[in-house]
Amino acid sequence: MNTEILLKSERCKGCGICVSFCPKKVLGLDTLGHCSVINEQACIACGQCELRCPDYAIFVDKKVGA
Amino acid sequence: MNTEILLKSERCKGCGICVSFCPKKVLGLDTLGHCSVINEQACIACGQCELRCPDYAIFVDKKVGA
Amino acid sequence: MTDMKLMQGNEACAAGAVAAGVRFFGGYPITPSTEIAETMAKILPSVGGCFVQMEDEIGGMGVVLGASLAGKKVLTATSGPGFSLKQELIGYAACAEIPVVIVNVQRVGPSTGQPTSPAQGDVMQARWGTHGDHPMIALSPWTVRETFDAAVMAVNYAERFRTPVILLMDEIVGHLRENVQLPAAENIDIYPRRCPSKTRLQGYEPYAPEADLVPNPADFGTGYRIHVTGLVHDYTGFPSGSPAVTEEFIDRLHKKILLAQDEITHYDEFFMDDAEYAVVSYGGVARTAYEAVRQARAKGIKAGMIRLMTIWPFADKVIRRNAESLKGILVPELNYGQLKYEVERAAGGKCPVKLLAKYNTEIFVPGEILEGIEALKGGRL
Amino acid sequence: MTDMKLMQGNEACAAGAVAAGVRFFGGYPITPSTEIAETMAKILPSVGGCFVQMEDEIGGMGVVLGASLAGKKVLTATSGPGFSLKQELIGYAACAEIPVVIVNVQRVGPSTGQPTSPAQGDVMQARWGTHGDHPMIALSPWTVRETFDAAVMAVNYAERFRTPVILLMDEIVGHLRENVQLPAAENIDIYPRRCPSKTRLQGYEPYAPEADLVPNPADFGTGYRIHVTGLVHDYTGFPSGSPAVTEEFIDRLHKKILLAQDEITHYDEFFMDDAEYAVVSYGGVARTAYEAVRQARAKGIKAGMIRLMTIWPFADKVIRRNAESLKGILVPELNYGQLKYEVERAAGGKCPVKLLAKYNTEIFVPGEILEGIEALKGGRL
Amino acid sequence: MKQLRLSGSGGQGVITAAIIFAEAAMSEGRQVVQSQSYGPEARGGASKAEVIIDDAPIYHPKIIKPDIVLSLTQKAADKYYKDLDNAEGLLVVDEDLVPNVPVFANVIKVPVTRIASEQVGKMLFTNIVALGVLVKLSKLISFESAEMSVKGRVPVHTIEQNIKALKLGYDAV
Amino acid sequence: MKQLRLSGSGGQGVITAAIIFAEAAMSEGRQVVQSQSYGPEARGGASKAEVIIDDAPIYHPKIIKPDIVLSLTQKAADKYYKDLDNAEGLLVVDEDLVPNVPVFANVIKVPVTRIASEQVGKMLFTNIVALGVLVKLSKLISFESAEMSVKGRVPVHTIEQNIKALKLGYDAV
Amino acid sequence: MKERTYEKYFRQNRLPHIWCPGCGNGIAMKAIVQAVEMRGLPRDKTIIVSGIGCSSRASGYMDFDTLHTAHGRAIPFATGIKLANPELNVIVITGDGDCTAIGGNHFIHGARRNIDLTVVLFNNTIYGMTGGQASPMTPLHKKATTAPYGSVDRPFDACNLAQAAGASYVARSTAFHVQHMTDMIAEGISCRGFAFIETVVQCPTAYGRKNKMPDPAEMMKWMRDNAVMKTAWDRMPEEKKADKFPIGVFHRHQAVEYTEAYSEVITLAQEGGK
Amino acid sequence: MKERTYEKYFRQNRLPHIWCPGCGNGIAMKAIVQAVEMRGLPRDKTIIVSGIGCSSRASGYMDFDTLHTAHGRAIPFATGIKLANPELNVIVITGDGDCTAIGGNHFIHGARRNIDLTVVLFNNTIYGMTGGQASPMTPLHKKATTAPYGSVDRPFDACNLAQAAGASYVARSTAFHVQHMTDMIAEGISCRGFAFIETVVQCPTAYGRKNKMPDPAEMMKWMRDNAVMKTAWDRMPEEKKADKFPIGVFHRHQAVEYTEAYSEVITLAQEGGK
Ligand SMILES: Cc1ncc(C[n+]2csc(CCOP(=O)(O)OP(=O)(O)O)c2C)c(N)n1
Ligand SMILES: Cc1ncc(C[n+]2csc(CCOP(=O)(O)OP(=O)(O)O)c2C)c(N)n1
Ligand code: SF4
Ligand code: SF4
Ligand code: SF4
Ligand code: SF4
Ligand code: SF4
Ligand code: SF4
Ligand SMILES: [Mg+2]
Ligand SMILES: [Mg+2]
Repeated sequence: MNTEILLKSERCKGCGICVSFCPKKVLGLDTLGHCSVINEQACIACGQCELRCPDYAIFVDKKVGA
Repeated sequence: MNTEILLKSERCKGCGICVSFCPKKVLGLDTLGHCSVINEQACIACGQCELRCPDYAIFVDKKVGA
Repeated sequence: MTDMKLMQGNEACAAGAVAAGVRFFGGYPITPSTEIAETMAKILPSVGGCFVQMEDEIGGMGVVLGASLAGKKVLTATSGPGFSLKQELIGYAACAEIPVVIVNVQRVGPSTGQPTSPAQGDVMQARWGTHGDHPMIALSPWTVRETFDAAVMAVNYAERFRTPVILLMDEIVGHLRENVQLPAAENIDIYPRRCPSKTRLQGYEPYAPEADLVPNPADFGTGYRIHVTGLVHDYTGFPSGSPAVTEEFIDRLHKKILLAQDEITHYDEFFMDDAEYAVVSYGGVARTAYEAVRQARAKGIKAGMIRLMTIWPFADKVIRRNAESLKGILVPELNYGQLKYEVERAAGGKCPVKLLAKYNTEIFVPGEILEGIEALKGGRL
Repeated sequence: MTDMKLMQGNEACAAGAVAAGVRFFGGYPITPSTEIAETMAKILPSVGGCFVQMEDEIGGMGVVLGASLAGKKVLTATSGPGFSLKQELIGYAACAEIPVVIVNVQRVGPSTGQPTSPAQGDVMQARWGTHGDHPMIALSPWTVRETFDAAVMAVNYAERFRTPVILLMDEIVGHLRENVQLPAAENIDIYPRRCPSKTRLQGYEPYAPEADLVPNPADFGTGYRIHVTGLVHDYTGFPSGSPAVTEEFIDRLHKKILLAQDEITHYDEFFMDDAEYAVVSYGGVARTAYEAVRQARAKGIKAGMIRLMTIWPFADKVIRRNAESLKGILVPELNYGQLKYEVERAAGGKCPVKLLAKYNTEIFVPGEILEGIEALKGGRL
Repeated sequence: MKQLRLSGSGGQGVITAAIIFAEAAMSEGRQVVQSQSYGPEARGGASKAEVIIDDAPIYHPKIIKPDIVLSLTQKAADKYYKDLDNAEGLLVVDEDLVPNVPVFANVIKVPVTRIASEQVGKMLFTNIVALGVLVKLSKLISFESAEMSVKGRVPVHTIEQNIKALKLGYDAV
Repeated sequence: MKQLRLSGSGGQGVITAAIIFAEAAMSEGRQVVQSQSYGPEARGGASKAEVIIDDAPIYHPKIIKPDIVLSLTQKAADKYYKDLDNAEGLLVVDEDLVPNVPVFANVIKVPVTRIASEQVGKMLFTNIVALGVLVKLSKLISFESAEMSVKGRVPVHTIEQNIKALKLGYDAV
Repeated sequence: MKERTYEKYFRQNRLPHIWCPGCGNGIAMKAIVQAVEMRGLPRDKTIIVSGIGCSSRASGYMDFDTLHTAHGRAIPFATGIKLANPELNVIVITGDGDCTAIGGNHFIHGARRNIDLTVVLFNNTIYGMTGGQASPMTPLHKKATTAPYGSVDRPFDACNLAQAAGASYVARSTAFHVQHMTDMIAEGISCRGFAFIETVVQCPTAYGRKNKMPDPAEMMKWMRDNAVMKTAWDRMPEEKKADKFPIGVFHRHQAVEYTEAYSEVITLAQEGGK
Repeated sequence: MKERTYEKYFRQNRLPHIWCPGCGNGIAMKAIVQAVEMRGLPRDKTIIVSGIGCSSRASGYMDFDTLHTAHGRAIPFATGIKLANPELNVIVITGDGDCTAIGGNHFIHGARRNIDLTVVLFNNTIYGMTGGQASPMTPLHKKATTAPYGSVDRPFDACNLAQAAGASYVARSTAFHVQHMTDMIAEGISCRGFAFIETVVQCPTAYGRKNKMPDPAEMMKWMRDNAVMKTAWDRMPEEKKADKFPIGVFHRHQAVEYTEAYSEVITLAQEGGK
């Protein structure tokens, strides 16, 4: 994996915006409605999730050196 | 004279608008500042004085039959 | 009587107003009064009336005054900050004698304060909020059912006295739901819009008072060509700078209501026959006070309660009469002390008047008031 | 002392404010207060200050509160209808503890009323005009010179207590010209803008009270990054819904002023040493009352006078102390009866308190008040 | 007199559940008062709804001593269980959302949110699942009254799912 | 104590004249109060200005019994002369604008408006002509004090005409 | 003398009006009654609503049902009247301060709702009633008692504002162009929706004196010389526009009127629709 | 993980914010701090002023001097701050109700004066805070708790209004177009004068639920599909414009800024000029 996904779960409200806008279906919501990474490998670090997360709860970087 | 000038002096406040806009110098202000007809013959019944008098104090008609 | 319903105070307020003939609502949303507007938005068009949401509370006040002049019975509703904004035009309504009911569902202030929490902090503002001398009628219900009745009454008084009437609710009752059985429509007394008693030709003067000191200005559009102004005016309705006219005018504004004061002073006395100590209470707080007084009785204290529904004009006589025979009065209020000043004044030194103030966003519990009664009795207040 | 000048009350008000350090005025013109704005428009830019005419009285209130937060001493001025409009933001100033002086040059109300005529009809509104619980300081000068002093004092109190202060003038004094000699600048005591006593790093809390219960929120732009809100807030300045915080907050708002009440209660006693009857009076009316009391003395009546400059907080103690030894109090007011209620309450039944109300656009003549004193003495009131 | 407190956070619908409960009790001829309080914030924050049921008129409108407290968040549980009677009082919590159950005599844990989410299909129905639980546990009203009341208060197109939620809750305890 | 009342209608400038009079008296070391009242209308309507002059501080700020009343309109004359002392009081009226002079012991008629209009050049100066008249008749202040005071209160470019008006008034009686 | 039929629309017993000599308000008031007459509005179904100001005193002189409201609030009151009884014709008379200062919000919201009012603004570019303070329509650098060094507050173009806010009809005229003014108002009355007419009027007292134009006739000549008909204005090169201003109809756009829109709500509600 | 430098502009101890799950306000707030960073505004000389509403809660989360005023009054307070100390940068955060309903008058007057403020309107087309009443920007026929039969009040185009009132800079963006939004705001900050940026944000709770769009992501996709860049918009045939709306910069016009204009007054006064 060459991306790093950081979820600040204390900030996440489970709105699903990141899930909807992720082009690679990397993200999902769990039963209790929180964002979770379900397919980290697929992430292309496009940043769509971070860009639109209204709660600053998800951050994605290309892994250093990757 | 073929015009009739009616001055309702209780309404006239002596603003001089009629005097200024009369093309024939028919009207004037007296010492105490009231409108007066000073040259009735010259009146051409153009209605400029009546049109702009803000106090509805002056009325001009062509004399009936004139 | 109609079916039993679970109804919120704010809904009951809207329902009461409509039952009393209100067909026009203009206002601006604000917590905790918003449900009144929302209910009106739903009901009014279905009875051919009109709901309009204005740009602010001032517009809300202006639009209902215009509609009232055009013949509709009208209501507006607000809370704290909005009530402050409406003050100028409340004075206009008083001066131009336009029937209107203003509901103020009180919340914690000052300023934005605690929008969702209960308080009774606008009691004095309801009387004195606008500039200049003016009378005021203000009613404060304590149950959901009484909120319905109070709304009917407020509309009737507004029409009868041609004056603004304040329906001074609080968040406790406004947001409370309880079971209520509303009266059937045919059992509701409705005061109709007053009409001119003369024609233009008979020398009709729109602001000439009738025997009850209330004038009958014609509704707009009915052919009377009247003039309405917020300047001091004479019977013709046109401005007058005459001292005599001004004096009579301001006097009449007050007297038309003071004349009827006994009739419009609504209150309950509970356990007062042999009471030595009385709790004077109003609005939602009175529910807790009642509980406390019952508990005091259970403990053998000769406690009673005077529950004021009519806040303004103030029930001077009721308080004075009772003060003569009481050993003390306790005034629990959800504020820093407001109506207490009136009670104290009315009591005229006949018995001590003590305030039990709470202003922390929470309502009283019966135990607190009970303690207050005991402390009053024990001279510890 | 400076040269003798013929000065109008409204001009003296503006001059006093500028002398006290006011450098920002925002407002909206309204008779009979307009000369205050006009004077400010002329003076302020010449001392590097700023005058701005806003779109309405609400904007006028908002703009001065903003300027105050940014470090300026500020003034706004209005009359009746404008005072009603400003009420919401007066509450904001009380809640967010922003120093501001609001001048209300009273005129006849309610509503547009009689814009050019004198009255004292906004006395209760000055205390209770905005929603929710809040304290209030209001000063009412009786001479042009005292108007200057009262303006200085009002600005100082606003700064010292971080609170709105009402300079409750009336048209009588506002439009009166008389000869005055103003104090030299170096003889004027100025209360400086309060400053934070800690740095951010030292754990500065903008709304933590000092010993006098007044907090020191930093001026904007000075690096403290504070938050100011009209919601109930804790010492950090951020909103809090906690009952404990709310209680302490509202209590502190009142106590910070009540603590200093004796010091800020300004009044004169004239001929009170052996007085049996007293006139309690304020504002322009006190000038006539003084004349009447002198005339009463000349007729052998033991009359005295208590002249209240501080209207709010009300001089309870002064009235109570005097009521003990008096046979009666007369309260002449240019209204339907307002401060009379407070005098009556404070007298607590110790002596009769009678109102002499005039509300016909004219001021009292000394003879009327003299008659009032005689009637009081004769038990005819 | 019986006193029920339903607590949670802003969007969880505890007020609706309380209203439905109160209405059902009313339909069975009882006196009820229903009230609520929001946190200082209108959005989010804590939310609390109360129902008092009695045969005589109810004056003081708030709960003094709850018989049952339902809490759908940890915060709510921590805050609101305290005045329950140690012997008689009952605390009902969401099994997932209240991980640290307060130390208390009578606690019932029900995964109401999970039931709503997994079995009804949307977390939106959590409050009705919880209502079902309360109907069963409180024994104050019949399932039928609750059912009627639900039907009257929810949007028409959601009635079916809501009734399902109510049943699931009722059957979960 | 001396009490002067100047009355007329909205645009006639009686207030300015009163202020100038008061200021001149002040400059001579007297105590003064100056007040005015407008009609109910801000524009037009009646206008009244008062000056009280004394050596002791003046409390009650309005005239009780005027010594002199100046009236520049019929309405003002009719309304304001009444409380003049029949023996001592003096009524001064505009000769043209007050055609029906009230029946009163001491009346002085001066064509102040005409003087302003014809001799100063504009009706605008009527008030200062009237002021000149009052200075002379009242004997309360010197012409020089009045002159100084006028200079301080009128727009710079009109000083000359105003002083001319003052003189014309002063000399007209 | 022929009868001046419009005189019947005045309350004769209240004339002469209180306005100063030469005040342009009288001219605009006459234009309104003449427009009412032209349009044949039934007198007892026509309501005149005004705010507070010299201009707003007009309502007192006009023989209809008339309402002199509070400063800035004429439009909400008028909205209430119209909504309560849509068969009434409601004409609002307001001043530049009344309409665009304290009443600015109601003004744009009236236009937004497109409620059927005819709003006539008497623009004297000053607060006349209170003695000459600057208004939001006082031209740059002109003097006022609250702008003793000349006004630095940019003025509104009220016509632009009305249009941007949604008015159906927007026009301007001047006290010099009396007949044109009457026509502009008459067309506004015909418009079903929010109609706004700015009438430029002279205030010799509070504005003229402070700005070296104390003579009302001079002020009207200034209007004559500087007002440019819209059609000519549109063809005028920018550099010639300085100090000039356009008059005429600026905007006509028929949209659903508010009381009509609300009648749809009533229909929906009564059908039990939700 | 690389540092997100804009995070320093948040009051970390006050996050998470109170906004509902999926509320667009968080996106707009981030755009503002990023624009502030882009423009390098000195933090201790930058003041955030807001009114009352969900949107106006933003001030509490931003680590500057911040002011949460009364409903509708942010602009007058901000005007006072700026006039009192012109070296401060003042950014106003407001809602569609706050700015165009109760605050409408202050809004147009701020624009008229051209005072140097950057006003960012969070437009969720509803009153969020009070639970979903119609605002003056609620689209026609949409539902709200006070418009249960669908709104019949025509909405404002706040950008048009700002321009007509005199703003120096007017732009619009959406919560979908995050980067564009940031740029629009940053340009507004650079503008010396009254800058107005409307940011369309989703309110799934109070607006979405009532109007069959309870999912915030769906609402953002609606923005993506219906917002049209100004340049494209201008070339778009009218019939295709229905339901679509333009974004981008609508207006740039540099005029004298108000505090600068006022400094002229000070100079004049101090020269003793009159
Ligand atoms: C709430 C309120 N604020 C201020 C005033 C004072 N006031 C009366 S009229 C007026 C301005 C009038 O200006 P405009 O609307 O232009 O009318 P004009 O007199 O110029 O015709 C003002 C400020 C008032 N009556 N009420
Ligand atoms: C004077 C006053 N009136 C009404 C309110 C109630 N109120 C608070 S926020 C709000 C509307 C907020 O709408 P908007 O500005 O669009 O902000 P949003 O919550 O949608 O972000 C209202 C009406 C208030 N606080 N003060
Ligand atoms: S967008 Fe943010 S808040 Fe929403 S689910 Fe994703 S991480 Fe959580
Ligand atoms: S960075 Fe792009 S691909 Fe990776 S999780 Fe976020 S949206 Fe999906
Ligand atoms: S225009 Fe009218 S008021 Fe003016 S002077 Fe002529 S007649 Fe008199
Ligand atoms: S009608 Fe014409 S010519 Fe005759 S007086 Fe009037 S303006 Fe002069
Ligand atoms: S002050 Fe101006 S607007 Fe008012 S009446 Fe006089 S001239 Fe007309
Ligand atoms: S109600 Fe709407 S605007 Fe308010 S926080 Fe929730 S989603 Fe955001
Ligand atoms: Mg004007
Ligand atoms: Mg919004």
